[in-house]
Amino acid sequence: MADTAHAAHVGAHLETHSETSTGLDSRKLAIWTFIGSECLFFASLIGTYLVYRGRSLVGPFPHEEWVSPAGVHFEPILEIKLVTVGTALLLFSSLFVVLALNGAQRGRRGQLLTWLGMTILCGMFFIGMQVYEFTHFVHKGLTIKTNLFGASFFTLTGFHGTHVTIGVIWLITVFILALRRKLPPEKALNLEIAALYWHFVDVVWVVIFPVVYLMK
Amino acid sequence: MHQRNSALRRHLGWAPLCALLTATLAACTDPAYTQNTLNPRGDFARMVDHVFLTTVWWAALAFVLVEGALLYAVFRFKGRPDDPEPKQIHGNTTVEIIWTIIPALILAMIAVPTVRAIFKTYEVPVGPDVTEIEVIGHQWWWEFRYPKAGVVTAGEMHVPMGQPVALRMTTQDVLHSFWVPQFAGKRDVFPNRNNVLWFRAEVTGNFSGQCAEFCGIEHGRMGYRLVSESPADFDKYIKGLQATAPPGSATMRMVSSAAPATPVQVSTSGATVPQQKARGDTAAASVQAAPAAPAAPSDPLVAQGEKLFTMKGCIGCHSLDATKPTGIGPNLANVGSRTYIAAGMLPNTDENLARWISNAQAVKPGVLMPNLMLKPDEAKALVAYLRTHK
Amino acid sequence: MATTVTGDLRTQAAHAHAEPTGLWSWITTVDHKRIGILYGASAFMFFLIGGLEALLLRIQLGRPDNTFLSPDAYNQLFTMHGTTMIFLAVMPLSAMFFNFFIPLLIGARDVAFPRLNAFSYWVFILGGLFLNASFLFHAAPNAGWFGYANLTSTQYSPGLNIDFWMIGLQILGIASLAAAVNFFVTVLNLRAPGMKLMRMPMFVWMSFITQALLLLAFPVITVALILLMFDRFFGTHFYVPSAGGDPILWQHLFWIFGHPEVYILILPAFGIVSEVLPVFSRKPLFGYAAMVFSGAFIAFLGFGVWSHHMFSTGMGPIADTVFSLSTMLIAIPTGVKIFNWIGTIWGGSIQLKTPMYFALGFIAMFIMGGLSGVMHASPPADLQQTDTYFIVAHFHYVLFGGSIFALTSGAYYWWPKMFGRMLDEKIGKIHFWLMLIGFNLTFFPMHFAGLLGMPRRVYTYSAETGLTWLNQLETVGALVLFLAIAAFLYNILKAWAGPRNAPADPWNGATLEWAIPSPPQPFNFAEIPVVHSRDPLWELKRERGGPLPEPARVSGAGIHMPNPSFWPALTACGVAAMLIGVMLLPKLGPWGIIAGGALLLFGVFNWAFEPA
Amino acid sequence: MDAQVAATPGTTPLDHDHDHPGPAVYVKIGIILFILTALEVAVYEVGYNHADAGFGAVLHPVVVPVLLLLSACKFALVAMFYMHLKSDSRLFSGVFVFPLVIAAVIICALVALFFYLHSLHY
Ligand code: HEA
Ligand code: HEA
Ligand code: HEC
Ligand code: CUA
Ligand SMILES: [Cu+2]
Repeated sequence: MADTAHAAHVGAHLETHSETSTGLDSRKLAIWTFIGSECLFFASLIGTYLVYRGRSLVGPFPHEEWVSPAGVHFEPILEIKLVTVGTALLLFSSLFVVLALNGAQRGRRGQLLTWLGMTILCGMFFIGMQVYEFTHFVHKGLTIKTNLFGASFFTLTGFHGTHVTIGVIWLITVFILALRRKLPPEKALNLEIAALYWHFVDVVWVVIFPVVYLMK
Repeated sequence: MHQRNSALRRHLGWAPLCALLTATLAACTDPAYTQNTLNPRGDFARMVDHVFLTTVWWAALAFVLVEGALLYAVFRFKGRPDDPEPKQIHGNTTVEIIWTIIPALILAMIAVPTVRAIFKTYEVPVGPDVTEIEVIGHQWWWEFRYPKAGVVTAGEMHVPMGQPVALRMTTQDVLHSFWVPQFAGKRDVFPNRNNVLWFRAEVTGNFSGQCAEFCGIEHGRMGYRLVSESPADFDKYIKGLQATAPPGSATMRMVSSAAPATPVQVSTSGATVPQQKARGDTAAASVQAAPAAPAAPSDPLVAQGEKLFTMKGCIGCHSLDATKPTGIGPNLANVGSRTYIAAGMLPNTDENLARWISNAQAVKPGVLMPNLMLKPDEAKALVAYLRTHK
Repeated sequence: MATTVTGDLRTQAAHAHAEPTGLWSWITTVDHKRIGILYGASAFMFFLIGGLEALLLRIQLGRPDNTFLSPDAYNQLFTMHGTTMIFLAVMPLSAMFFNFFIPLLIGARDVAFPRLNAFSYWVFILGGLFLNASFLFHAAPNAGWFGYANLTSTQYSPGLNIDFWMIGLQILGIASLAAAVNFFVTVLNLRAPGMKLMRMPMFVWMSFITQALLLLAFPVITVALILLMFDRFFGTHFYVPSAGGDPILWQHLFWIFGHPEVYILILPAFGIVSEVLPVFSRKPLFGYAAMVFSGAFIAFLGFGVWSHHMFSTGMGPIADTVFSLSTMLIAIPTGVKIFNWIGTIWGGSIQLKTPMYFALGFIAMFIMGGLSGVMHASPPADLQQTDTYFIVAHFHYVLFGGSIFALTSGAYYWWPKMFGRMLDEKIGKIHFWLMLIGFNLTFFPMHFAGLLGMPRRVYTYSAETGLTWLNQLETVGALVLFLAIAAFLYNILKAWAGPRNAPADPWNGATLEWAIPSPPQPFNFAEIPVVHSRDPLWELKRERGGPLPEPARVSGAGIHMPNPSFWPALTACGVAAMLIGVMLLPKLGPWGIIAGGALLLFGVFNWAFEPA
Repeated sequence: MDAQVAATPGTTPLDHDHDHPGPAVYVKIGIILFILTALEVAVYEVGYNHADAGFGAVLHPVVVPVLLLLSACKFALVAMFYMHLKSDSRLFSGVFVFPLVIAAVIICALVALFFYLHSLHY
């Protein structure tokens, strides 16, 4: 009756990694499901941004100069250089977290902590970049209320930034676990799930960067 | 015929089937239904009706066959608990393919006339014989402008029978939907663009229509009247409106060239909607021979009304000059001769008019015309005055 | 072998498992069956509220120029009626069946994430109560259930009404998404051994597809609502035309959500009747694979038809054509379903019990709703129909004649399993006939009212329109519906007062839930069954050559079930508080949001580090 | 036979043992990603700012498709290697790619619908 005992076991540990019908861990499947759902969230925001591209009645504009009716001159507002750095940081953080995961799975604590720390730093830099960018825009006269570009830009990148922030908080939690030696290889999944979310936040930026910053 | 229906109603009104019969019988011809879409009186509505009936017949066929099969199966295969187990069938590929294909064929029968009609609905007639009307939705009444003639009116849209009418529609505030039940269908109106609808009326008469997109508290009372009349009467009507301009018709000219531009100001920030190209400048020339505006009032009641119209602030929202587009309220240039007032709600009797202007809020709660607290004699004077504006 | 495994279920004698009771046990429960009951009870309450709102609407429309309701009251009531019925009645009633029966039907002990499940429920109920709390402020939402911009802008709707709606729907969206992730994973991962995907009961399949729809559709309305929220609270101009915004964007986003939403409402119903019909025809479901694929195809197509709600906006002939044709296409897979149901009862031995009545009523009524849907799908014709009672007739035929009939069928079918009590057959049949007659009397004349010129969402009409008698028929019908629902209530109360003596398998069922006692024990299956076919219980009974013995209640000692937890409910409060904090920004400043966020984080961390 | 079936939990397990690529591959992918990003910015610079002559003139009309292509490549690389979709169960790919396709179609449809709408003038 080995199989019956085994079957009873299936129901017993519902939230832990155990034999499931697909053989896949439920939590991992859940985060993928959630990521799938998030695709539609960002699609709606990106769709809104694209639909309103070039339809602002007043400036400042992303890529064009603008002279206001009062005669004030506005430069194109986007700062490609700054954002390129942020983009690169976010991409590297994806590499770092996958290295950290590799460390976690092989029980190499040093590798895990180093790269996870690097990931968190990159994430924080990215957030810092965005905070700087946002305040800079406000000083240059673009707020969320100014025009459609402002509204759709701040909403899209702002929600992405919120996701990055949540990701950073999550990774910090995992980092603390790892520091306290609570992330042994058999629990590497805890990091893997956070990492999947992190990569997703990264690929969303991979889309946002050209769509918002590079297309005139 | 009508009587027989009501008898039927009394006896069997509860049964859905009889409702069906009575309604279909009554619907086709019964003038009792003032917004009857099954009784088209214009070419657009006729085309739409034709497509609709096509779908109805195919749907009816599907309905009878499928519901019939269902009922048959229920009665034919009714069992008892102790019956032997019926034959266990899991499926049948041939049958399944057949009942995938047949609906597809039926849909094709519906789709072809549909697509043909879709393209027609967007073919707005153009040409010198086309009467262009600009329809502007307001919370909760309709404004109509005749750009070629340079006049504006409200609540009642006159069209010449037999001639193509092209409606160019927008809104001053929120979305509405302009519905012409017996002549065309509906089109929603948007603040930031124009929408179109067209038709050719086949009969004369006074018809009703109303707003069909929820637009706030008084959406239910946002009606209007459509008056279809002979081209000669229509001409007279337009001339009459033009004549409401004060003598020295500079204003008229101004409006007729400005009107096409439809200066639809969006109330929030004053940004303008894209302006249309000027149209119908030539028509302005024909406006010369307008009769004089109403003579100075001889009746003292009317004179008092005239004073009150300014004193009570009516003038702030309403204009009595059909060549001047007005602000918040409907243009009242020909209010005296309209068949209905208050967006198609009240027949235009003296009592109703008095009731309305004394306290519009009591008649149509939430309406954007304030309660002006008129005393009965003031109301009477105003009514008398408004009656002179035909 | 299989016999032994499942046989073991029924022979292990032992002391009854002590089930916790009391309010606290309901707040902290993570048992999918109890959460299901919570969903059901709440949703039914909301259904009664929504029905009462409808009755008020009907009374107002019972006479021309009636002043029973003020225009504003009418607008609030129809908005809340639609919103309540869709988001607070039909969706959570389906959720009740997901919760209670998906694990039972796939042979699992619980859902994949029991605490997340509790969280979903608590978010849902808070959202529902919040929406209805608007009545206390005389500020119930009043712009219709699809709240078209720019009427919802601060300029044209300055009050709290739209705020309640906007925030309430966002709260409800979170509940739906959390539940959808949970059930999606549950169906994929917790199936009993041998329960291959193509052996799953049809209800599980349709529910699974519904979860996919929820996952893909809800983010879109969330974004639409966020943009609206920014417009109203932070001065953006997404839907404000004077600054270049376009109100039509709202319509697109709303209906990209909205059309899949109507399939979210109907697919579980399809699933339910696909369970009921075979059992009461004593014949397996006809064309199982075709049923699965047509369900999936309907859902997939459902994402490509949204603009059929916008034909009158003048999208241009090409867009009209595309959306018209894609919409018509959906009739094909839906037709396949209808025909397969008829194929199921064809040649069967039909047992006319109450659940079967409602299932058959469902087919008959849904066909009518579907056919009027096809009539709307023709844009020229729809230019007359749209925003009239013809549409109101269509969607009540699919929503009430479809979803509600099927959900009622499911309620009668599964009631014994849920509560261990049988509902009365005789009252059930009275309920059915009252409902069928009342339903048709209410909604059939609406087709004619619409075609004869009755626009929807009007608080009154004048006698001149000639529509009085049709409206009166409809109002009488609504009163008959009231009696029908009252009969159902009476049936429930009667069963409640009666003995708890329902057998485990009252209908000669085909699926796993009928193998265990009614009501099931907290762990569902003492031993996880092994499945060899689509109708495992029928197979078992056939092998045995007769009905199975009544399964005994067992101790369940040694079966580890997740512990009750308070954190999901607390986290839910945090979520709700945070969003309500947004609404209170002008009053409290950011403090409401911060407090809610803190509560949320507190809840989440305690939840995450609490041993399961 | 029956025992055999019972021994396999549920349907066939879809998950192979984690044969994820190692750090060397990750770093290589990282370098490619970096290069692609640099290319993106270069396309932007050359295609827009030096559009009057030479390669810029060639590039100018196709900047948008090229950018989209580069971005899609980056997206695919991250998803396949860093998110392990290439080596993990195909179920994960399905759960991700299906929504992604719907998302892309919806974005395209919205853009097309608005473009079409603005092209109608009445
Ligand atoms: C349960 C919910 C549900 C379901 C299942 C449906 C199903 C369908 N709906 Fe409906 N619909 C709504 C709920 C639903 N709808 C709601 C709530 C609204 C209004 C929203 C609002 O404005 O408030 C609405 C509005 C609505 C409109 C917009 C009308 C307007 O506002 O102008 C349209 C237009 O195309 C439409 C079409 C369809 C079609 C084609 C189907 C198809 O899926 C139907 C397919 C079924 C059949 C066709 C019957 C069975 C098939 C056969 C027997 C085969 C043979 C048949 C043929 C060959 C035709 N619906
Ligand atoms: C599943 C969805 C659903 C259901 C079940 C119903 C059920 C009913 N609806 Fe529906 N309805 C909608 C969804 C639904 N509706 C939607 C989406 C709209 C569009 C809203 C909008 O335009 O924004 C709408 C709009 C709508 C209108 C149009 C309003 C308008 O446009 O002006 C009308 C009018 O008659 C109406 C009537 C009814 C009636 C009479 C019922 C009846 O079937 C109700 C039957 C129920 C009862 C009668 C309850 C009985 C109660 C008791 C027995 C309880 C007593 C208990 C206590 C006191 C606690 N509804
Ligand atoms: C604040 C603006 C305002 C003022 C002041 C005002 N009205 Fe009005 N009036 C309106 C609006 C708006 C309507 C359209 C109401 C509706 O049907 O929704 C209207 C409608 C009317 C109508 C009906 C027109 C028709 O054909 O439907 C009449 C007549 C009328 N007003 C007369 C008056 C008189 C007389 C006064 C002064 C005593 C007055 N109004 C003052 C705003 C105003
Ligand atoms: Cu205007 Cu409804
Ligand atoms: Cu739809």
